[in-house]
Amino acid sequence: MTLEKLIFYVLAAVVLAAAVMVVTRRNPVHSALFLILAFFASSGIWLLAEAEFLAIVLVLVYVGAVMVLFLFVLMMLDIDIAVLRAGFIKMLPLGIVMAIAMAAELILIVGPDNFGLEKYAAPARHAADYSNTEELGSVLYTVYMYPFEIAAVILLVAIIAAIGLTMRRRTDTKFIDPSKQVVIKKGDDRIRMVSMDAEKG
Amino acid sequence: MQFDATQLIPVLPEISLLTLACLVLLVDLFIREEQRIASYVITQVGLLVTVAVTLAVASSETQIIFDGSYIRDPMSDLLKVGVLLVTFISFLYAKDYLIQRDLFKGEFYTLGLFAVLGMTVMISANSFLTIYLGLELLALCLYALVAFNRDSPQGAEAGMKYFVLGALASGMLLYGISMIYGTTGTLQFDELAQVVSKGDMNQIVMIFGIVFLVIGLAFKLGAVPFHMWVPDVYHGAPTAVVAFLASAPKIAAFALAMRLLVDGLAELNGGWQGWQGMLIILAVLSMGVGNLIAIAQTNIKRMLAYSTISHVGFIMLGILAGTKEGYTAAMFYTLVYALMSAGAFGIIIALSRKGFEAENLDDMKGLNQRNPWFAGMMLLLMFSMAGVPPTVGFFAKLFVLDAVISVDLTWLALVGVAFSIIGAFYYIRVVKLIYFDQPEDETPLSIGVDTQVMLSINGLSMLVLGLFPAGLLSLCAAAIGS
Amino acid sequence: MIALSDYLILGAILFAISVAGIFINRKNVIVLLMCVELMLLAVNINFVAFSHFLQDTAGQVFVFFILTVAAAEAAIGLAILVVLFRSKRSINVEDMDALKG
Amino acid sequence: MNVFKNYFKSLFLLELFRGLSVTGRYLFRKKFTIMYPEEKAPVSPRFRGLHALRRYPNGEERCIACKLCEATCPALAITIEAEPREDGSRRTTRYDIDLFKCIYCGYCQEACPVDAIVETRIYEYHFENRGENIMTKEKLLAVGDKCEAQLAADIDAQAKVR
Amino acid sequence: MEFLISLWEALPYELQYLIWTMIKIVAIVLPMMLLVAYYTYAERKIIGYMQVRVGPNRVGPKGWLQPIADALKLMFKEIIIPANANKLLFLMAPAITLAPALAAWAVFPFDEKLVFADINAGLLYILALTSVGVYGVIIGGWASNSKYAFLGTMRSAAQIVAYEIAMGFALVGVLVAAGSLNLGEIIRAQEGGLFSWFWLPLLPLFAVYVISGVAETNRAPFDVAEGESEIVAGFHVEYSGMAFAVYFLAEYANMILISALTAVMFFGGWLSPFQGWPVLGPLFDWVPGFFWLVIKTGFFMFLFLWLRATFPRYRYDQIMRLGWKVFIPITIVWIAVVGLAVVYQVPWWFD
Amino acid sequence: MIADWPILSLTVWLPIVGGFMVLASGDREANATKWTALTIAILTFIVSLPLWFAFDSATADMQFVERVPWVPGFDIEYYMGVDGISMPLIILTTFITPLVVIAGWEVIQYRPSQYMAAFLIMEGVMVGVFSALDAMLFYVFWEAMLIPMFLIIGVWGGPNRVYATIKFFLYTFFGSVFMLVALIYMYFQSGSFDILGFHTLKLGLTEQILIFIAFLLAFAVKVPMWPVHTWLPDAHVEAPTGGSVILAAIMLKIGGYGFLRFSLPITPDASHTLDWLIIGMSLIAVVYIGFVALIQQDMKKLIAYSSIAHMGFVTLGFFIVFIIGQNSDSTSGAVLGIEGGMVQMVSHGFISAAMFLCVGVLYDRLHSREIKDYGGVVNTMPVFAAFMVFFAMANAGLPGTSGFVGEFMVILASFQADFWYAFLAATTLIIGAAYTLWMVKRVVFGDVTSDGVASLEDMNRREFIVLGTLAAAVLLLGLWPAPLVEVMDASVNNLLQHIAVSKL
Repeated sequence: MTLEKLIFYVLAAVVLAAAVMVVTRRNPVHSALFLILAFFASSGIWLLAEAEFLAIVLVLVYVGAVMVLFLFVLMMLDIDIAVLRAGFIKMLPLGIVMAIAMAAELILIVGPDNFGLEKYAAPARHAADYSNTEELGSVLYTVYMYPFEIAAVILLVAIIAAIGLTMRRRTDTKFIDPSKQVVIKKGDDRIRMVSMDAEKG
Repeated sequence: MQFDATQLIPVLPEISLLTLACLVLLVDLFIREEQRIASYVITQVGLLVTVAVTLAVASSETQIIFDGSYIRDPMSDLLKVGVLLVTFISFLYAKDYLIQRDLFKGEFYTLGLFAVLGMTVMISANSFLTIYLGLELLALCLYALVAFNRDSPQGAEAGMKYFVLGALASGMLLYGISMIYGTTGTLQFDELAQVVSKGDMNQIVMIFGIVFLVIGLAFKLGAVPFHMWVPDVYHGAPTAVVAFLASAPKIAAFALAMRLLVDGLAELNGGWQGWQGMLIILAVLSMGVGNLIAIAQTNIKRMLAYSTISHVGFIMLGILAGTKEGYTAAMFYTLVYALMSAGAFGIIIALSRKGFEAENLDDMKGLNQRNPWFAGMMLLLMFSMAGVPPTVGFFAKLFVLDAVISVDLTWLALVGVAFSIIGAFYYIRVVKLIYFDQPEDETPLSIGVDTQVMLSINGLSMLVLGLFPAGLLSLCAAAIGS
Repeated sequence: MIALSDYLILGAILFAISVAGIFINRKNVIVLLMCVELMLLAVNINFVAFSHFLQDTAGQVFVFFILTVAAAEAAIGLAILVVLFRSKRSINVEDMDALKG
Repeated sequence: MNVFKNYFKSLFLLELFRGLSVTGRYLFRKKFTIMYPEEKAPVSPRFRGLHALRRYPNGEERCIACKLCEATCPALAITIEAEPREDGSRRTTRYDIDLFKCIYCGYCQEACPVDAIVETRIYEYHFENRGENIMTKEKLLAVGDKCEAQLAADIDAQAKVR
Repeated sequence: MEFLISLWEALPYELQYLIWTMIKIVAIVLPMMLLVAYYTYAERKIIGYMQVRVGPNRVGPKGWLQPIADALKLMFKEIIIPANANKLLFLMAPAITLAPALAAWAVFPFDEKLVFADINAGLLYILALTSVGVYGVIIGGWASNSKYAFLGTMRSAAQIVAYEIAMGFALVGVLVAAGSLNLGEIIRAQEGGLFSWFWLPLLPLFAVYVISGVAETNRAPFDVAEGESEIVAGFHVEYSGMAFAVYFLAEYANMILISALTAVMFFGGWLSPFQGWPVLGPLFDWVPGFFWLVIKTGFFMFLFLWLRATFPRYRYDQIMRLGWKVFIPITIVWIAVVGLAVVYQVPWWFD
Repeated sequence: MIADWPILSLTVWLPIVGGFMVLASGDREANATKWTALTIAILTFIVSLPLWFAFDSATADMQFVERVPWVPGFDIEYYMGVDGISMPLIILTTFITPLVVIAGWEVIQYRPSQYMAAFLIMEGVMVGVFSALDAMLFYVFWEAMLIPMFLIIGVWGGPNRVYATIKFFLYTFFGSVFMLVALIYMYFQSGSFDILGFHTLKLGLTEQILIFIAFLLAFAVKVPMWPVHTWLPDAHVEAPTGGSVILAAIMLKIGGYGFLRFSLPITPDASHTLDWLIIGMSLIAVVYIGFVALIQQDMKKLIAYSSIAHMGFVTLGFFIVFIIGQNSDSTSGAVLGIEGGMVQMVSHGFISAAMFLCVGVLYDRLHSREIKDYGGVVNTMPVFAAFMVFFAMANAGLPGTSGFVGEFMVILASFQADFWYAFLAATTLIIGAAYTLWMVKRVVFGDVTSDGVASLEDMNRREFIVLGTLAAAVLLLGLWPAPLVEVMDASVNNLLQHIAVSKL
């Protein structure tokens, strides 16, 4: 067993354990944290598969942004955990059976019979000066230009949709425009003289 | 690869849509509340312009550009025009509804246009990658639109359900794609077709991939047993959104099925081993469940949702025939269904007014006494959905049955026919409510002139297309091509 | 050497876990969203592995786009979740009972 | 023109740089820090530090238990109990100031008709046990006795303004 | 000695590798800890000076032992875990904050040859790690089971995520200009003296990066996460003793990292400012690159303190506005400018 | 040459377009609307007359043929033409419609424009059914018929109209979609939807039987045959008078026409194999339904059941031909059976229409159809009573009226097939006489039983015109049926020759 293989198995075990925790933890915050762990570990696995760029992007985008968003929302919403988990136990055995059955079936298909080393020999390692990022970048901006543009649109849509759905302009808050605050000069800008009639006694 | 600007010519419709969407986004930002109508006008004009652009770049040849990501063929031209026109119609219906409910915001049009862009991308996709992105672009916009009315718990609930199941479907679809990619080593449909025809892949893995692909597809199409989201979404979303959601995206869903199953995997359409068998199951279940459950509905939007499910079953019948006639028939059916659906929801919108949502079947009661003309239109639409001649819905069903029988699946045609009888029951129940019952609510309908005109065109088109189905049919046939 | 099947089996088990997770966590919307993310991770592992063994960048490009889309999806999903929570004060699926028939 | 100027200013962060230059200049200013335990800052005659009860030069405590200070104390820190002494003169039996409550406003000093309760210049004191925060009559008198000279001088110094 | 060498050689290769790595890590981390300690001292001193005070001067001569005293004090202080807090996460959170701040140094080029791991995607690696740092804040605040801590967490998380984007964009500009993600390459792309460094052609990006860096580290004037006047001390309000100290360490380590990165990205890292200049260039040739790096980093570290001493705290909505509506557009525009400049090889920097 | 004109198209589209015009004109000028409708109906009748006069009864070929492609992609054509079998039915349709329009003149108060339009569209569509020679065109008209009828019963019908109309719709829809599948199936066998092409199509016996059953479902529901007749009494009872008239006079005939046009020629062997089924069902209809009619309390229901019984005659006439063919070499008996069925259809068109109109006349006055509510009508409405008695006699098959001719011909043919068939069929004359005359006796004769009857007024001019016209037609056909028989002779002979040849 080579070091590489050892690392793979350890990481795979971490991914799976974390995944199991994600679906079984009582507290969704814990689930989210385990999900982060799963992402981290699979990022390591991707490194083994020579997908450096994606591995880092996984951490950068998922761990760094998406999961923060998850946690943010999760923590902000006042969730009653006890209620959420009621009935969980009832479903659990069925879920386990389902998972095992499905996994078994899938493994039969994707197992060594169809995708073993004999069928797909492990590719040679790239040279040291090979840059995965560069290779991806060069196809991304040429061959995959069109999908790339669409992905940009998708992100724009996500922004519009998320803001459109959640932003509400409060009418009951008072605030000062800082730029107005800053440009104030001495004298007339600061105060306004109002002449008012004296109140009649 | 050197960049070549002439490459962009076939993509002009997409470019035009994207420009339009961004334009609306920007314009909407800078106009005042009372000028909001400008966003609407720009959108509608822009849609028509895009139709013109699409027609201008249309031709009978097939162009594959962007290194195989994009395909422009007669089918894409026709479907794009269909999508754009149906969107135009549904936006027109939606306008008054939105204004009356303080939902008249630029985001509706921006998101709507981006959804249309997503549809056109799907229609013109030539690789799994492009089609996935198009699908997601569409889906994301729709999720947001469904939850568009933020003050409505129903809308949010519908949005959530739609979202979760939609995301699940994407996952399934992607798993299938990954399997197919793994065993064939390509993501492009034309290359895939070559690999498949050479038999250059692992058969079991391929079938396995297709199973997931079809499951994902079924989710997106709303076919039984993956239909759970459809009724809830139709019910919960604002009617204006449903009018859009229930019409144009169906055309895109058809394109999705065609591109996924036919462009790349047409050769695998053989009996129970290929995707035909899977589609048969889905189609039969969809027609059955859709029609049977629709009968029990009291909410008209839910009823139409189940009717959608059954229509999807019918569309699948056409596709699974696997012949040119079948594809033509399915395409015809899809286009017609989009029109019918838009019209039906147009009527529902017309029945609603500020502070009142026409949702229950009982709200249709006595429409003939309140407004005989639109009662007539609804009559045409309903009979068309039921597939009663001389409306166009009949021909749609006829062509599909025709295709199915031509591949010796007569039993399937009989099943389809049997369920369409069951389906006829709840459509004519609507007609019954409109014509035979006393109105519960005597308020006269207040419908804008534009809506009136469009509803009339939409309703009468059922009849006109029914009397002269040849034009649309030959367009479809030409689009499916050689 | 690590075989392709190793990666794929990992992906498969992950996929199964996520599907089972969706099944057993039907009450909690946010965990459902996380299960969907897990599912996409499984798919991504598949793609990366295939890409590695086929020596073809297309798979990695696909993963790149899946990541992009999933990020957008998460944003919208959470936005809807927030809207839902605002109107219902709950994200329990059982409280989503306004729509039935 | 003004708009342009403001825009220019904000674009190049001029205000921020001005702020930075101010602090930057002060970095090199001579520091006037007092090395406290070794050096101490001068204290004003009006300084309001620890409390004290004064006596007349003959040793008789000044306080006559009029309770004006108790009444005026905004923090309710002063508690006075009184009864006639054997000689019939009215004196306190208890005079407590809770230093945790006291806000050192000096009203008691102002209110006192006989200049009995005063605040000294003492500001270095601390407590080590619970209860030490209560200045009892004995403690107060002790403080007064200790700094009588200073107190008398301070009162004289302020005589003109009181 | 020879015994030691032979012992060393007797070890299997993997173990040798592991030990070497460990040694290298220690060689980076230990000085870092020391630096952090004295950075806190410097902060108190410098801010004191700017406020016309002298700052700490009691512990040791001129207060030089102050950080040691602080450390001792914190070490012996009890770590109080609040009721109903999530104990594991509560204790893990500070470590999570500190780890990325230290791990980022792995790819940092201290001098031409002096890099722990010279990987190609160094910039991405750093971005990824800095983005992970936010978890310490989130988890810590959440696990504290305290309202103030939680408010601080929310503020901080939103702020960090928001500014990360601007920061990332700023770095995109750098990598476009340098044409590489490797930090060493980025520095080499800046060769040619003070005015060849990227701060000049990328001036807006430089400004954005520095300011975002300040915001990223939750430092004044963007320290609403601590906001002592409003929410006591923000996310770490419940922390005490060593747990608090680790947070503290992480914050300062992050500041040092940002300063060093600024030096690398925009100020030519180890390069001499007079490189290639007629007279001064040869004159300073003997100075080791590491020295220049320290000088530059030191300046930005000083800048952090200077800013804190100068500016009042931003209001929360102003912070968000600045991040989303000002910085991100600026960076996008300037990336486009840089992109064009690179494509058309605009003279002086990109030819 | 008049035969070159698109008379069929005119006859189909004139009322449909006119119907939409009427619909569009709305109800503000109700009178004008009615007059327009009447004008169109009469115009249509006039337009259709050349079909009769320019008809060449010597040939069995299709005449007045129009043929243009309609949906080229699926080989659907706009292909119309008439022969001796369909032409009389078209004339019957165009003849009855103006009467129906007149009958609804004052009775219909709610949205008369829609009412009139529905009937006009109905007329055009029915003519289309009779004239279509393309199977798909036929099917389109066939189904399109449902929509106006559905509305007519549902909107202007009686209290239980919703149940009745939905039952009507679903029964007929159910029946016809299977026909659709059969038609598509045959399209793939023959390569076009040409009905005449189907006639010559070679089909195996199993195929034939399946197709036959599909057709049977469609036509039996329409005719209606026992046991799928149950929609008819409901529909008749609830329909407004005009609806009942159209339903009984024309729509039922479409089923019979379908047997002649589709079942017999396309699947002769299956028809032969299964003729026992049809004959059995027909005889049950004739006898059993006759008894059912006997106990009805509701006049309309009674007439409805009598319609079923009479239509039993028609199907009996059509399907005994195989037995006759076995018994004798001569085709004359078979011709007699089919022509008898045809004559019976036409005559029943007049008579049942008249009967329903009579009931309508009573109903308009007293708003009751119960027999027990009437009695002694002759005292207050002598003219009406005369008509009613006359039509009742015709319904019972009194010689001299048209009712007699058809029944007589069928019974005569039955004798050539089997005595017992004839016997059973003949009993209906007795049962028919019994229920019709008993009803007439209870309604018309005797003493005035109630105040309502006492207050009755006799028919007005409008009603008189309608019933008078029908009476004339009944008499004419009864006394001089020869022209009608002659017109269809060639076609029927041709048909018989065709079905005599096995397709196997």
